[in-house]
Amino acid sequence: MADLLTNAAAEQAQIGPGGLFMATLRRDLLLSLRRKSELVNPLIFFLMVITLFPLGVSPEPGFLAQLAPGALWVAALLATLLSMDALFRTDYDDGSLEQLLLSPQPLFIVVLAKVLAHWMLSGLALTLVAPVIAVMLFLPAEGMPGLMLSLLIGTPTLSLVGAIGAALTVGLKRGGVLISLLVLPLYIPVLIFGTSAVQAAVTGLPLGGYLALLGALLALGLALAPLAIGAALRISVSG
Amino acid sequence: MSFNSISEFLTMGGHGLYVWLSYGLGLVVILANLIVPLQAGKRLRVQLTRRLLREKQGS
Amino acid sequence: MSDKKWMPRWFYQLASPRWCYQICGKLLPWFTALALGLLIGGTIWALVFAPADYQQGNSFRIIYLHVPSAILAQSCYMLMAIAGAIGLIWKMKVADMVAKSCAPIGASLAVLALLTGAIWGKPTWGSWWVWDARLTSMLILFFLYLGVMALNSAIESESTAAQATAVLALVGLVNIPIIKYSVEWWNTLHQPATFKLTEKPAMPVEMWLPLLVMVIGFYAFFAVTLMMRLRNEILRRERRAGWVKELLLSKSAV
Amino acid sequence: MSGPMLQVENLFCERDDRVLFDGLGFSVDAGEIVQIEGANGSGKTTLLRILSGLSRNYEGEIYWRGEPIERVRDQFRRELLYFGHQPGVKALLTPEENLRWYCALHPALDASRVSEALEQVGLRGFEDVPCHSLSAGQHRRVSLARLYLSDAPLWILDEPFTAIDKRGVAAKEALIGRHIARGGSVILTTHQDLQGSSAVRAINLDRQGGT
Repeated sequence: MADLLTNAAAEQAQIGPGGLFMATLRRDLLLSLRRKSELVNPLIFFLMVITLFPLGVSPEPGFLAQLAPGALWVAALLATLLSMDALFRTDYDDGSLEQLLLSPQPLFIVVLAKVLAHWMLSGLALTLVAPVIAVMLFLPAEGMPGLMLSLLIGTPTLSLVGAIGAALTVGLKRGGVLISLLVLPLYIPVLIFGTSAVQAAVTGLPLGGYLALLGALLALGLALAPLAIGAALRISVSG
Repeated sequence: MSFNSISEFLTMGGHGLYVWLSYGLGLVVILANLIVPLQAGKRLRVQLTRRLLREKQGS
Repeated sequence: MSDKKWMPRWFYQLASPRWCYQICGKLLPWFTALALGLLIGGTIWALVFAPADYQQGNSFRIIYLHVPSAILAQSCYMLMAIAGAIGLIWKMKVADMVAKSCAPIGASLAVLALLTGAIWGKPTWGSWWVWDARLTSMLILFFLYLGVMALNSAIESESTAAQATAVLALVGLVNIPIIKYSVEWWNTLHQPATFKLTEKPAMPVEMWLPLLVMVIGFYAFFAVTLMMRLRNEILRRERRAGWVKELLLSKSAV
Repeated sequence: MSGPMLQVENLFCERDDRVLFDGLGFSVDAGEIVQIEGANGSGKTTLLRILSGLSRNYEGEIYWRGEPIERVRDQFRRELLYFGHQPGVKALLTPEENLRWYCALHPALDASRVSEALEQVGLRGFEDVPCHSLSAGQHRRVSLARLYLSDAPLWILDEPFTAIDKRGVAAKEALIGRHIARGGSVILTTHQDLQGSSAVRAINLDRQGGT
């Protein structure tokens, strides 16, 4: 009788925080892979938004090339935003989120793992298909490294900040539109530096400074966003 | 005093429209910020009092 | 709540909605008189006595509304975030109510700053809107206010709404300097600043003194409207407390 | 003997303008079953969520082994098993994957006992079937398997017997009995009467509400 009372507390941790991080990453990736539509939706959305620009503005190559950096970044931003709502919603609906919050492990580890999984299937995937779509917008070849690098460093910040919005609205039945309202103003610095990096690359200017700024934003996001996400999740579930 | 006549003051050297429009808007915002909470407060008091009296009668 | 002992007495008292309601009631007339005096005096000074700008002429007089409202819109956001944080950390109800009362005031001041900026832009730049760094970041500040208000009204439970809003306001607070910096930097990149709205080299005393009066007047006015909203909010949230019932019944009996 | 495991003092909670309970106080000792009773909407689930630490919208004090619960939150989470309204089972994952992730969340659990636990709830052979193709009862049992895995002294169970057949209920009650015998405690809500357990103490929330 006595051993049960002390056992659980005294027992050495068998799966440490690192193990939890990997387990959560694996789980979230697996979940997305089993629901294929969710996997490709951001990519299709990205492609469709890009298609709208020539149709809506002008198909003239010179003009499109000028428009390309901004259009690509805005489309990537919207595609990320679109997939954000699902990040915690299914976990909230089936009660997994409650179990997650009751874990004795540090919350930011699970949160970081979930955001990383989200980024791999949105931001990283967008980065990989971006060159193909950039060609359709006649972005000069010199701009490609800038585009890829800025997306690679910038999109994780979008996922991190977006996750704050997702965590704040997870308790609401209709959170989708609200997330955009909360998160879009916060995306502006990433958009500005990301677009600037691509433009700098196109015109042959050094782009290290822009990438450094994007990196600084990412570092800040990595340090602070998990705290905000964790607090927001506890608040949303508590309500 | 930087104006010599009333009409000069009103036209603001050709910028009258902009200046008076701005100050009009300023007045609107300030008044709105006073009237809205005032009205809301009145409505709230009436509503709460009514409810309180109802509860009193009910019990 | 057991480790409250180290806090100063006034902080502890501030946590009591009843005390707060009463002190606001006592302060309101004073602040109203102060705000009215400063705003009316400042406006007359600004419109009649301050000299016209040698470049912009009389349209320059818009500065006496534009700058105070812009400053207040930012201060108000800061107060909202700090009050939200206090409410979040110490579970202090009054702080939550302050934060909630701040949002609509700040949003209206941001609107005023935007509108006066746009109106001022017409004679200065020749168009109603220019993507000037200050106007752009004020627009984003306005969006942040909208987000805070939308979130607050979307969540039904009041304490949850207050906490969630506080987190969002804090995230916004961290972001405001970043947004400001990035927008300013973006602006200088895109259009070399030829003619900024508010940055004047060395404004003469007779120009900035009325501006100072207007800024202080706006702060006093902000205190007035905040206290009015706060008192409403206290009554609404504390409607089941004994003192509120007494207060309402004593008023209705008269 | 040491004091009670969980102690609640002067608990106050309101929802939607309604006081659910005010001045609620009770304690839970080792080896005890506490059943929360009350009509629908009396705040049973809310109380369990407050006790488990999910909901923070309350006033009053909760002590875990004599310490205020905010101070020993991590310790408390290590010693708690919470079974909520939603089973916390991912429909797209197999029972085994679900339980393995649960083990990752609770480092004290032995992940090698997952298949054993699944066998005990009668899900042997379903290890690699995604949960969405299981029946409602089986779905629920995936979550119940956590009870077999867990060594946590305190169990908080919200309606653990819904969607389970008679035999399952009996097995479940036996499990609870064994947990009690080992010195654990259980706080639960249920529409069914617990049979054969002598140490059940009831707390009725209907008499608590102020309005």
